[in-house]
Formats: sequence, C-alpha cells, structure tokens
Amino acid sequence: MHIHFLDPYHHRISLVHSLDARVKFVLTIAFILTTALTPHAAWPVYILLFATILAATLLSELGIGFVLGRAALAFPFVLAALPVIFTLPGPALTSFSIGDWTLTVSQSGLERFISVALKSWISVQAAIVLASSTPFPDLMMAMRAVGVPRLLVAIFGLMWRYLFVLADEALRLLRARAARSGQADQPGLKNGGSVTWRARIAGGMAGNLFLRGFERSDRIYMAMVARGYDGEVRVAPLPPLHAGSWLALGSGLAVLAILLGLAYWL
Amino acid sequence: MHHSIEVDDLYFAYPDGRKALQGVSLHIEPCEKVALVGPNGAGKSTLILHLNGILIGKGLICVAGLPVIKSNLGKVRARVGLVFQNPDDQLFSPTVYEDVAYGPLYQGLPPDEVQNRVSEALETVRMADYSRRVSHHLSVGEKKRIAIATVLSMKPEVLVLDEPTAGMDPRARRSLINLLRDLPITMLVSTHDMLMVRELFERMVIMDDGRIVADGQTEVIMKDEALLNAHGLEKP
Amino acid sequence: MHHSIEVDDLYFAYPDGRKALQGVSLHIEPCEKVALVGPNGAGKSTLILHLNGILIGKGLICVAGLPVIKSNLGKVRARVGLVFQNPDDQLFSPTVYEDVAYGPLYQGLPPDEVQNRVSEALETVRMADYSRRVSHHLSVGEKKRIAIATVLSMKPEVLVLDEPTAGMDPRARRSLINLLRDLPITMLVSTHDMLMVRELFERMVIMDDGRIVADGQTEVIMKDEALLNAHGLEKP
Amino acid sequence: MLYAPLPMHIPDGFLSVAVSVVLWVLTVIAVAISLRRVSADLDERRVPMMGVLAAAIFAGQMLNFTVAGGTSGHLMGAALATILLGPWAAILVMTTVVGVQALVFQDGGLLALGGNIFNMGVIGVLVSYTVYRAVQKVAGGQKWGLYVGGFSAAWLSIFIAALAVGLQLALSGISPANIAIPAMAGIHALIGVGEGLITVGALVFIYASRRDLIEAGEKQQTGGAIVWFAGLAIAIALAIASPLASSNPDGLEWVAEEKGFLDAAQGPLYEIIPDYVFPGVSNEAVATIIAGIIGVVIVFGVAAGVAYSRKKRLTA
Ligand SMILES: Nc1ncnc2c1ncn2[C@@H]1O[C@H](COP(=O)(O)OP(=O)(O)OP(=O)(O)O)[C@@H](O)[C@H]1O
Ligand SMILES: Nc1ncnc2c1ncn2[C@@H]1O[C@H](COP(=O)(O)OP(=O)(O)OP(=O)(O)O)[C@@H](O)[C@H]1O
Ligand SMILES: [Mg+2]
Ligand SMILES: [Mg+2]
Repeated sequence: MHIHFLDPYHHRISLVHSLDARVKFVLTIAFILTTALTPHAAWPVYILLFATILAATLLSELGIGFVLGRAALAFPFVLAALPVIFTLPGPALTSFSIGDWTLTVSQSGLERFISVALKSWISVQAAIVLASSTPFPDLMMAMRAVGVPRLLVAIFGLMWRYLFVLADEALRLLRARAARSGQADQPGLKNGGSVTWRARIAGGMAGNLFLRGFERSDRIYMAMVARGYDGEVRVAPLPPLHAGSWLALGSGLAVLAILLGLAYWL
Repeated sequence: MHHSIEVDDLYFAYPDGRKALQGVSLHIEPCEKVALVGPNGAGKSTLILHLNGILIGKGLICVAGLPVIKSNLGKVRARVGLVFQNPDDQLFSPTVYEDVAYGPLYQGLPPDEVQNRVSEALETVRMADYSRRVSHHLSVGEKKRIAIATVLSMKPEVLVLDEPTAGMDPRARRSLINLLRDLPITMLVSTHDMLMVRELFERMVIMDDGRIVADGQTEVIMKDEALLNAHGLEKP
Repeated sequence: MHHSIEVDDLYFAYPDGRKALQGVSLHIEPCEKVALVGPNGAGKSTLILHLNGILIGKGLICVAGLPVIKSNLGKVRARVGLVFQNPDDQLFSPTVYEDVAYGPLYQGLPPDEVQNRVSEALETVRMADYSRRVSHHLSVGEKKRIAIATVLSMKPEVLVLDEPTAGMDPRARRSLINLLRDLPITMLVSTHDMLMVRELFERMVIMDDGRIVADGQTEVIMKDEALLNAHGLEKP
Repeated sequence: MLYAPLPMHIPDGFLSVAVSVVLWVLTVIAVAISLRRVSADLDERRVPMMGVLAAAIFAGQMLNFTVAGGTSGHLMGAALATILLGPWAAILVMTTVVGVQALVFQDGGLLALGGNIFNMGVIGVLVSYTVYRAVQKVAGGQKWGLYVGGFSAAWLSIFIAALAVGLQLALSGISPANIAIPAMAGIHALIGVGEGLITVGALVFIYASRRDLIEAGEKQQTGGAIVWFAGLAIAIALAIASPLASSNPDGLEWVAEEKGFLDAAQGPLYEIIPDYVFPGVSNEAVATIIAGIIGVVIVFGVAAGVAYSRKKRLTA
C-alpha cells in the first residue's frame, strides 16, 4: 500500500518547476506578504495579484483547474469571517430578518469580508503552486537557505520520510478496524458500542502507531549510527545560486514591490 | 450458496489512476481452500480488500450469499474475516482479550456471549491462556494467531488471509500451516510462500497485472514452469 | 588478518535482563560468505549489532583487523557495512542520493569524493539512475538494493545483512541473490530463507538461544534433519 | 484529503500583518529555546525520535471515531507529545507537524504559520505541560494521575488554543470578538473531549505495552518551574482575556485600531477614485461594471500573454 497521493508534488517540465527552490520559496512568501499588506477593498491590486498568480500557474503547467480546485480546500474557514458583514459599522446596504433578528449588511462589512476571502484565496494559490512544483527535499534546501536551524530541518526531513510509512500504517489500522466492524445477523442488537468505547479504540490505534513510531526510531537511530552518526547533524553545503536565479528573484521582488506601491500610492 | 466467494468481472482503479484490477472473476465453493499468488503489485491485496467492501470497485461480488454493496457492509463484514499481513496493524487494544472482543462488542452482543466468543476463538488458535497478555510483547507467530482469533471471534463464514507466513521462522510457520489446515472454513490466502501453497492448497490462482492468469489444480500449475516464470514465480 | 570477522566468547544481556548471547565464538575468513540461521529470538540480530559496536557485550570482537572497542568505533563503522532487515528503517533521508551520501558525508570526505562514492555504489547495485528519486516511491526490492548501496558507499571491508530476502517476491529475491553472489567481499547474512542458504553459502552457522549450535559446510548440515528440527528449522 | 484537520489552522488572509508578525516573533523565541534545550540534552536518539513521532502525530490525525450523525473525533496530539517527550521536544514535534501541514498541504497559511505553530505547538504544549504536571503532583504517582492528567491536558490544550485563535481573529478585525471567541470556544470544548478520550486511549495502550516509555517521558518533563508557570500564565491570561474581549468587542476593536493592528486604514485608493467613480462616468453602477470589465481584461491579457509565450517556447 502506498499513500502516494499524499505527496502534493506534481512532476512537470516547466519554467516554474526548474526555478531554484530557494527563489520560489522566497517569492512565494513575499507574494503572500504583499497580499496581506494590501489594504481591504483595493480591488485593482487584487486583480493584479490574481493575474500574477494566474501567470505563475500557467507557467507551471500544473493546470488552472487543478490549482483552483485545491484552493477551494481553504474555503470553509471563510465562515469565520462571515459575521463581519453584519457587525462592521458602515453604510447599510440591505437588511433582512430571521425571526426576531434583524441583520444589516454594511458596505464596509461586505467589503472586508470579500477582501479577506479574496486574499485568502489568492495566497493559498501561491502556496499550492510552490508545493506542487517543488519536491520536498528542495523545499528543505530553501528552509536552510533562509536560516532555519539544521536540527529543525533534519527533523522536517525525517518527518517527511516517515510520513508516508506511518500514514500507510494508519491506513492499515483503519482498514483492520473497518474489517472487524460487522453487524450480527441477530436482530435487535445495537451496533457500534458506546462513544467512549469507540474513542478508546481510536486512542488504542493512536497509541499503537506511536509505539511503533518509537520503536522504529530506535532502529533508525541504529542505522544512522552504523553509518557514522554522532549526534551532530551534518549536511552537504548548499549549491550557489546561478545568475539567472538572482535575476528571477530580483525581478519577482520588483514586481511585488510595484504592486504594493500601487496599493498605497496609486 | 452459503459460505462461498463469487467475484464477477471486477475492475478497480486507485485514486491516482493506477488500474489495480482489470476484470477479475473468481468463484470459490463453500469450504474450499484456495491460494492466491502473483508478483508484488499484482493486485492480490487490492482484490482481498474488495471482499468485505473496504474498497468498492466495478463488478459483482457476493460473499457468503450476500452481495457486497453499501447497504450490506455491516453484515458482510461480520461474515468475512479478513486477516492482514502485519498483525501489528490489527492489534490496537492493550490486551489480547480486548482485541479479540472488539468484533463481538462492536456487534453489540451481550457480555457473556462476548466472553464465550473470545474463549472459543483463543481456544481454536491454541492461545487460551494468553487472554490477559499484552499483545505488544508477543512473538510474530503468536501475534499472527491472535490476529486470526480477532476475526474468528466474529464467527465468520469465510476467512481471507493476506500473506500469513511472511517474516515467520520455520517453527511458527509450521504451526500456522497446521492451524489453517484444521480450520473447516472457506479460505482464500494470498502468499509468496510456494512451499505452503504446494502443501496446503489443492487449488491455486495466479494473478498478474490486475488479472487472473491461471486458476486450477495446484499440482498441475506447479508443473508448468514456463507459466510460473512468466509471472515472476518460482517452482518451490 | 584483514577483512575478517573474529568473535570470541561473547556474552550480552539486554537491560531487562534477557540473556541474548551466551558465549558466542565465530571466525570468518576474508572473502568468505557465511549464513547465520536460527529460530526467532535466537540472538542473530543481537550478534550482528555487536559487529560494529552498536551493542557492546562481554568478549572479544575483531573486525577487519580492528578490535571493536569504544576508541575504535569510528573506524570500525567505516569498515563494516550493516544492512538492517527493514529498508524503511535504513533509508531515512528524503532522497536516494542523500541516503547513499550519508556515510561518506559523515566520514568527512570532500564533496566530489562523496559524489564519486555515491555513483559507484549505485552502479554496483544497478540503480544508477535512481539517485534523485524519493525513497518512499520505491518497491521493496528496489529499497533493499538502495539500502545495500548506502553501506557500499562507505567501501566496507565486511558486509553484514540481516534477513535480506524477507517480504520479497521471487523475482526481487532472485535479483538480490545474484547481486550478493557477485559482491567480492566478506559477508555474514542472517536469514530464514533456507533455499537461499543452500544456493549461495558454502558455510552455515546455526544459532539458538544465544549460542552457536552448529557451524560447518552447508551441504553437510542441511542433510542433518534431526539437527535442523531440533532448532526449529526445516530442510528446504 | 484523508485526514480532517481541526478548524484551527488559520489560512493566510485572516490574520493582520501586525498580529502575524507578533506571533512569528513569539514562535521563533519558543522554538529557539526548545532547540537549545533539546541540543543540550545530548541524547542522540532524540533526533530520529522527534522526526518519526512528528510523522506519527500527522498520521495519527487520520485516525478517527464516529461521534454521531456523521461527525467524528480526531487527534491533534500536542498533549500526547508533551506527555511522552517533554515540553521542549514536543514543541519541536508540533512545529514540524504544523509546518509540514502548511508548507505541503496548504492546511493553514504560510504567513499565518507563526500563529498556527504558536497556537497548536507552543500554547498547546505549554498548557498540556502545566495541567499534566499539576495533576501528576496531586496524584502522587498513582495511575489515575496519568489518565486524568492526560484527559485534562488534552482538553484544555485544545480549548485554550481555540481561545487564542478567536482572540487573534478578533484582533485582526476579521471577526468580532463576541462572536469569534464564543464560537471557537464552543466548538472546541466539544472537540477537546474527543481529543481527551483519544489521548487517554493512547496512554492506556502505551502504559500497558511499554510502561518504560511513560516513565522516560516523566523524566523528560524537565521544563522546570518556569515552563510550568508560562503554561499557567498563558492559560489564565487567555481564560480571562477572552470573556473580557467578547463582552467588550468594541473595546477590542478600539485596541486593534488604536494600536495599528488593523491593517492600513481603508486605502488611499478611494481618496483618488472614490467608490470607483470613473471620471466622466456618473452612474455608479456603470462605473462598477466598467471597473469589473477592466479587471477581467487585465487578468485575461496576462493569462493570454503567458500562454502565448509559453506556446512559442514549447514549439521553438
Ligand atoms: N493506495 C494505493 N494508491 C495507489 N496505488 C496503489 C495503492 N495500493 C496499491 N496500489 C498499486 O496497485 C497495484 C496492486 O497493488 P496490491 O497491493 O494489490 O498488490 P499485491 O499483489 O498485494 O502485491 P504484494 O505482493 O507486494 O503485496 C500496485 O501497482 C500498487 O502499487
Ligand atoms: N531491545 C531489547 N530489549 C530486551 N530484549 C530484547 C531486545 N531486543 C531483543 N531482545 C530479546 O533478545 C533475544 C534475541 O533477539 P534477536 O532479535 O537477536 O533474535 P533474532 O535471532 O534476530 O530473531 P529474529 O529471527 O526474530 O530476528 C530475544 O529473546 C528478544 O526477545
Ligand atoms: Mg499485498
Ligand atoms: Mg533478527
């Protein structure tokens, strides 16, 4: 069993894929930061930001449908921002009542809500393009380049490596439980047990997973020691950035700076 | 019609597009014991996961007289005992007793009936005095027996095992083979252990690339070295 | 004296008191290939972990001419390549390249030497074009080869493998056996796969209960069914 | 996705930049201290252990149990990690889990990552630690202390973290405090029960199978009084601040605006094109439509340009 589909990396031959991971990483963060710094209701800048990420999506060959589809995943959280439509003071647009309640939609409230939803949607697209066009080992290189400590990067690497192994184990546990969750032919029996019993079983599965994780980490430790590990995390030096990468980084940041400038000083 | 497995023209693809089953048909009579062999990735485990509706593909499956469809899943799962390869994936309760009791408890059986089921199942796998033990500390062979007991306690009509002897030493393997021989129940066993196939099963089925490529008497198929080699198998 | 394994009267108990080795002596000549068999819990893995000082017991061990003591551990580990049973435990880096480069990197070799070692090791296991691959996408057989490459890149003088064929289908197993046959290096292999023992190893050692109970020509020992049965083994 | 995450991973766009930056700073400090403490530990086994257990928590979040009516309970894991690994390693483990969720699965934003790590990693772990230690003290090493401590630590870590999320959303001006905080608190008071039950189930399993691990975890609880008080302070501060904030939402709004937490006042943009009334177009609706059309044209123009150049490159 392989949970391949957990790995978000999609291999394509594209400009975005071939861009140095460090550049992509920094540009993605800068893009999201720019989006966050853009004031509410700055619609023209939102449009330009969206156009930028759309261009990146197109250049990545990932498919617009794929990126937009995945971007919808982050949408449920938008509910959290729904109340501002009614609570932010401002000129009233319309109001309606549910029972005794009267809800008034204010213009500034609506604007802020739409702004938040748009910002969130545009940002998540950028994150998707990054994750889908960059293999995780390259992301780790980018993390090191921006100064994440080696020890933490090493933990990230181990987690990524074993994520799939343990996700497979979790999946098999779930299957084993499902396989034994049957219904007797005798009528009148209450299926499924009590909620606390079911929770305890799920907890047992978690404990089982943890325990095997512990024991596996012991074996991994031995395998590391057998190859010279001495408690210190050592890594090969980062390869230098090419001139082209510097250029891409510079021009990307310049575009974002212009967008931000537009948002404030148009 | 009871206690049988009937699979007709089954197709299944994983979400990533991998076509794991491409038209599988297989009929097993009540109390027949059949071995399922084939190279890694042939689709054996995938087929097995269809037999109690953990995966649902396109095609018809009837197990123990019940069609495997959404509305039947509860009943089907009580009738089919599925034992996976790694017993560690199946023993998620602290003690052997609780693990063997999971199925009966889930079905909502009364406490003394649960108790009976557990003792009986442990008796069958000859582990009666292990019920208070912590599963984690048992040997591979012992864990495997307990895993079998966890499904026997549901009194299944059909037993399906995925690679039961993998990773066992010869002694544990021998005692498992004897146990399987003595269970009077319909059985489908996926394995790479050709010696066990020859010893235990009169009928064997070869899968490769999502299809059944041979189905017949073990004696006959084992002699056909060209066929075995063509599907990455070896005569024992 | 080089490339050899010498173990003299080795005792070891786990912290919980379990006596896993009770006076083991074993001498292996340079370039000899020896199989280590025995039931589950015999102490095979425990013995293997002593050969590069992951566990340290009471007794004398010399590997490739070096005594295995605290002050030597770095050197010893560079000379003994240990391949564990489960390749998933041994391939702990995100990519194949990083995994194979791990040993040389920790030895402090310069970058281009590391690069050479990696290519050479991958070449030897015939996986040269896998270096950018991510380990979790590989099949069991492929993983096993990469695991062997991770130790070959350290240019060990002695190779020790723990149950190399477990869980492999016949095809992957066959290709591994051929690979092991072609490696011109001292080799100690623990296994339950008696067919492989007969095919690949001229000498075999049987362990049981922390002791070596037989050591000699495979041909001779394999004929002694009484001996095999007494230690939970079976003639293939 | 196979696992259904808690509604606690804040996506990008929801936290104001000021709030994000403050939370990033707090997170970096906490992680830096944890790294120092774990490195000083000199236990080489802990690196692979933290990596694998981070993976185990991630995978453990796939495990669920049905509650009723199609809803199910899940694990977050901060309390379990704290009990088994001690606070420092647990912070690193949770940082890794939340980091991979954001970086790779877009579960939670990248700019918001500082906040998410802070809520689930730092707050979750410190609160778990405080509660678990306190209960252990009272229990004096008796077995019930493990379970009661585990349950309360798990429940409270979820609940307090949820309060923090609500407060942060309110501070960012995204959701009024009197709605965000009670809503988050209410949902997670229930979710926390599931977390507590699963955590206890896991502890029962591990206690029965490998008691030594729990005892080893006990020894790892070397946070000392300072960590204990930090957890207590966070829990109390949030428990007090939240009802205050939600009963005075306007006060919070005031803090937010006064302290510049709310982003750049509604842009200078409108002062130049107020309400998008284009010069020469007097009808507001028409102006809006024109603005919309211009926007669509820009987007399509860029898209078409990129598509065209890409095609040329491919055929070249
Ligand atoms: N969850 C999954 N997602 C995608 N593909 C999968 C998944 N599980 C299995 N596969 C693929 O489906 C095919 C059939 O796999 P299956 O596990 O059924 O083989 P098998 O015959 O049981 O092999 P083995 O002998 O190795 O157990 C393989 O190519 C496998 O890679
Ligand atoms: N970490 C440990 N702590 C305590 N006892 C252990 C530990 N590891 C192994 N043992 C015990 O030591 C004995 C020897 O175990 P070992 O793993 O060496 O056997 P083995 O011959 O490799 O068996 P197998 O064929 O199952 O791999 C067994 O009884 C085992 O239970
Ligand atoms: Mg299989
Ligand atoms: Mg062993």
